[in-house]
Amino acid sequence: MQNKNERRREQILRISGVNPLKCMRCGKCSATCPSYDEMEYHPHEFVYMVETGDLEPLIHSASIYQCLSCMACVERCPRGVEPGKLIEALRLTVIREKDGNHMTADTIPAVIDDETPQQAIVSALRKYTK
Amino acid sequence: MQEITREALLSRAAELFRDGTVDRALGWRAGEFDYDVTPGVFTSAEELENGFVWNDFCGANFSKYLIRETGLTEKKVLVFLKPCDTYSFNQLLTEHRFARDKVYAVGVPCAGMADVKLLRDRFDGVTSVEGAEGGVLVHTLYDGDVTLPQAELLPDRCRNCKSKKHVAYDELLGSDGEVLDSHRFDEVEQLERMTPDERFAFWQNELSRCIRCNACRDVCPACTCEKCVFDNPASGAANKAPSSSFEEQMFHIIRAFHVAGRCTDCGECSRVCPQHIPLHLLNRKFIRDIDRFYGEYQAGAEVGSRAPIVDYTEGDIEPGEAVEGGARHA
Amino acid sequence: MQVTEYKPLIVAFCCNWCSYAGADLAGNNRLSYPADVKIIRVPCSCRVNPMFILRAFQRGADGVILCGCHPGDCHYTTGNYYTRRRMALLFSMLDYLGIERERTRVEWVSAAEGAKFAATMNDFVAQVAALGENKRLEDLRCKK
Amino acid sequence: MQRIGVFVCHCGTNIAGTVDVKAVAAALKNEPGVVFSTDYQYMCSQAGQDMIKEAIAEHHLGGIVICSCSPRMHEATFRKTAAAAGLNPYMVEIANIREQCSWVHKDMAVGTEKAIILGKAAVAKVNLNTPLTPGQSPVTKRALVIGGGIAGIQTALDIAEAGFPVDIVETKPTIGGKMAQLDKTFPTLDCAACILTPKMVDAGQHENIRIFSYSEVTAVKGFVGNFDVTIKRKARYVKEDVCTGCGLCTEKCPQKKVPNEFNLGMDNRRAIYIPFAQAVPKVATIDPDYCMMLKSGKCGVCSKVCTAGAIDYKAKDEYIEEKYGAIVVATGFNPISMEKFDEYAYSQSKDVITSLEFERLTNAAGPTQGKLLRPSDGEHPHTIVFVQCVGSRCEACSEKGKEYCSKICCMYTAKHAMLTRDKYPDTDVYVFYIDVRTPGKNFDEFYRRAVEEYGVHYIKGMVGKVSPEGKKLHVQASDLLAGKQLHIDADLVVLAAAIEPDRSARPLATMLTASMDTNDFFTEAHPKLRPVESPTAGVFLSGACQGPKDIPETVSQAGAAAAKVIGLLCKDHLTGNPCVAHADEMMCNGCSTCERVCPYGAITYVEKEFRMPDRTTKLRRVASVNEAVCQGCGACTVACMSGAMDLRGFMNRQIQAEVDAICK
Repeated sequence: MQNKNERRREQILRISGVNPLKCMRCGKCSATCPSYDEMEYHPHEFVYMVETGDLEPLIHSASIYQCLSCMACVERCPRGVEPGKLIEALRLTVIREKDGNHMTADTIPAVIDDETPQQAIVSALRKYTK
Repeated sequence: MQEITREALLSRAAELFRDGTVDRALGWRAGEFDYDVTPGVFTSAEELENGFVWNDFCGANFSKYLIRETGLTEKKVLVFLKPCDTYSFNQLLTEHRFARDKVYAVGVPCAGMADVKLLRDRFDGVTSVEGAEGGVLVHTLYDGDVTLPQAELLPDRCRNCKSKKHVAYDELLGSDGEVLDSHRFDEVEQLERMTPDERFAFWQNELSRCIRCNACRDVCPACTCEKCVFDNPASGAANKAPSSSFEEQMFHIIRAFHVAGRCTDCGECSRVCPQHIPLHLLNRKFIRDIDRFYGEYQAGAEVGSRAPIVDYTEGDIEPGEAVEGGARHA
Repeated sequence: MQVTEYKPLIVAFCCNWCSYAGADLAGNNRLSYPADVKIIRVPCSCRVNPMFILRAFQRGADGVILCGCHPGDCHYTTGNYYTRRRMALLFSMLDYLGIERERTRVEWVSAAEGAKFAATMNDFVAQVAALGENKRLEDLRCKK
Repeated sequence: MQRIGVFVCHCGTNIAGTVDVKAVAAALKNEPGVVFSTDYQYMCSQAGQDMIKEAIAEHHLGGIVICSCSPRMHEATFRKTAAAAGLNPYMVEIANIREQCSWVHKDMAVGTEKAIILGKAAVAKVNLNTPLTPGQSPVTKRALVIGGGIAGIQTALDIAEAGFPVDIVETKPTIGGKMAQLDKTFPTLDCAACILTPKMVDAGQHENIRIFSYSEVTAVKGFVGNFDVTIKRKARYVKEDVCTGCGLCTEKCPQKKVPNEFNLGMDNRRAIYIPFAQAVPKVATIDPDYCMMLKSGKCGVCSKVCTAGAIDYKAKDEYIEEKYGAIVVATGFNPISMEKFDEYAYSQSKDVITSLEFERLTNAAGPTQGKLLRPSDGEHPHTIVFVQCVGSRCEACSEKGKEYCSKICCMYTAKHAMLTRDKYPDTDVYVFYIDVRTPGKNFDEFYRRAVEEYGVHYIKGMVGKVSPEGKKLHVQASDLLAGKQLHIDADLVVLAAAIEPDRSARPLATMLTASMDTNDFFTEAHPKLRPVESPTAGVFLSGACQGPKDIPETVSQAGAAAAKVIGLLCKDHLTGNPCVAHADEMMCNGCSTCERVCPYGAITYVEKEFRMPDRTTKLRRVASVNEAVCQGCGACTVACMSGAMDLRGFMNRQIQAEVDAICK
């Protein structure tokens, strides 16, 4: 179990190319995040929890789908940690493991309403077409 | 076949002599045979007309001769530079070895220069050689007349040409090429993959043939010291003749170390070695290590660049980490 | 036939400001290391010419170690940075020529690291002793 | 071959306990050159030294080897002994048979054998020693201080007080620097002007201090004790010695629309101006970019109103040359540009300001006479957000900011927050921080007061975005401890901008051949033990040019730099270390390789004519080592391919002789 978690963590770090140890815990990622209020875990928590290997809660959290992957956190992070890429890597890991996606590209139009930000639509199409 | 003809070079040279820009020219001169073309100094257009040679055997790099020739005249010295020669030219300028304004450099494209050794290995009794459609026509005493594709006669340095681009010239005849992705480090890597015992045996076999003729040193455009340490009694390393296996190694290690970061990999050392020692493999090892440890660096690519061996960063790799061909940092 | 224990000959170049002082400190604290180590004092590790190292091997040294201030602490600010590059390249070249790389080492020893100096020397002597005599670079004429 | 004497010390039983000293003396007697060899109980004692002196005289010794303790202990002692006996002190070599032999080996046979080898190496070396004489160079007893901020002023005052003339070169029309722009100073809250301006006046009136304001250093030649410096005195179009500083011209000048740099462009000044009331020298300066007389020849008002007749429209830049013994760099810092931080809307809204601008807004001499008003509409702000670490502590490769901590921001932000709450209790003040760093006397107490007594809201988190919305600034931030995203409608946002070295520092470092780090801060000679000296001899560092610093630290460093300068200027002559590099001109290629590795800029190149073996002459470029500057590290000797560069006292042949002796 320990090993599986560790392997998964390494995979996430490898896919994302992120080094969570560079984080100085300033919280600018979460300050920037437009989905903050929707998310259970926030960008800075993703970084910290991946650093400590606390992956289970993240994997089972809806937060990995609520990230719009707008990459504002990546852009603003003063240390170049790139939390957005980390979240994306987590999501990919989950998809690979479960062999299934949260939703498919076909189902996207049904969930779009006038309130949906355009960025979310674009990123959803990008994410769920894989 | 070379892109530019002898006539084109001659007519340009004649113009430069005529308008008084230059009063001497460094060019190739015929030797005993067609294939042993040697460097020469020409002091008039007529001399050039009679003695100048331009063919597939014009391998010699003239950069080094500029140090002497620029000191002998008030005017400029005309020099023909192939792409790889221009790197040596720049490196010498970086080291302030001659004044740039005393030189008129004419860039000449190069399609690769044939290796005399390969020719000799292949045929017995070569009488003459001439350029021919699609390669080289060789007349021999015993093997008849044979036309060879030029590629078959190219030495390693041309097969693995690092650049067809001229990095310095006053005027370029013909077209300029690009810096190439060569495989010049393949042999170095092959050696690195051997065991230490195999490597030792390889170099023992190669270096034990050294007769300390100093041809490598004399031709090397990086070896331009007023007096070489190996000739200087005060250096404590003076040693003019080989008397033990060690001294051959000492000479070649130190020579390679002295040109490290300055060697442009022109390959002249291996070309002139009468014992066919692949000396360029020593220089390329340093170039390869420098690239791997400290980032890509091509000596002579630009004038005034700082060679990695006289530079540092705070996070450089430790000597203990530079193991097994820098595998840990590959 | 008399069998004597093999004693390697080690030449240690120590910079005046850090490592030589570190060696002195090892002495002050009576931290022993084999007598096979002979120290040559140089102002800075960057004074060590590759020729000196080759010369030592030529004359029959079995190992050569260079000690200097830790990078960043050089008395002359930058000397050991150059040492580091030169020796990384030289050692890699010796390795390329098939000379056992365990015979050469660079170690950073500060003036306060007497214990590290002694430990380094103990370790290096053991490492070289395990390789046996240096035959690949020795000049036989220099043999007694 | 020298006539060498060998002296083996017992050091009581320290050496003799594990080394058979008699055997060592006997063995070394047979070494080439050795004519005398003996042993003694304590060589460093008076009796031992006398014995050495007698032996030198009696045996006409040309070199001596002392087998004793470490040269770090007694090399100087035995060199003096040799000198007293008429022998060149550099003909002494020490074989360290105590620390590096008797103390680390237990076995007598082993210790003796090693001691003999070490002795042989020393004999081999001394055989190749040559007498060395340290060079002497005179010291010009005048110091130059580059930069007239608090660092430069303090250094200049301390040097001047010790009795040496000092010149201050300042690029601005007045000295005072950044501190003159500040309002209050932490942690005691005394007003910056109150403590700075008396020092400025002292500097202006001190008989040993000359101030070259509106000037810059354009060339530096020479070396420690003997610098030749060219100073450009920019034309200020006002005769400095005539102007009385009455300020009438600055009131009458019709060109009113010049951004006032002293107030960071938040208000305007005239084309002829005195930066601030307490300026030193208090002299007007004409800004040639805006003066209509200088630009079009039409105006001349200032000239008409000036009763002293100080205006001179025809003034030209002047260059003066002066000699100095020491140079102090005090070029200071600047806040970095906020242009690249789009997320904070600095370029979009006038109400997003830097901390230095905030200082001016709260300063009684500032654009608002000290009333805290929004720059956009002049209204009183009620909600103020301070953002820490803007551009500090960024990733190394970041283009926006700096990798280091700017050090002063935590404290001045606490000061700003506290003063705001003190003066305007109706304001809400938020400080967003990553860490609060307050190491310093009374610093943490000060910060705690801001929180506990003044009710400043310190929030652990960062501001992600500032967006101007109507008259408000919408601040979106994280509160990491509460796990919330905050949305604050602020009236004013203050950015604690990172600080960087002044832009003049880099070209200055090149002129001085002083080294810098990647951030353009000057490097100190030793980070712990020589913090106010540059590795380049005779160049000293004062203030923020060496690294971010607050005022107390700057002043102490300024004093320390002054002490070092005074120590240097007290000497009439500098005695060099004779163990320096030397280039054999006949072998030098002039390739510049050695110059590149020299940390001190001691190597220059000269064109020299040489007679060649074939009787021709040849002009060659050869290296020349300035022996007063060279410290003798030897980096150049290895960089030199031809072996032309060698190090006296540690010559190639000497070291090789030691190697040979050890390996024999």
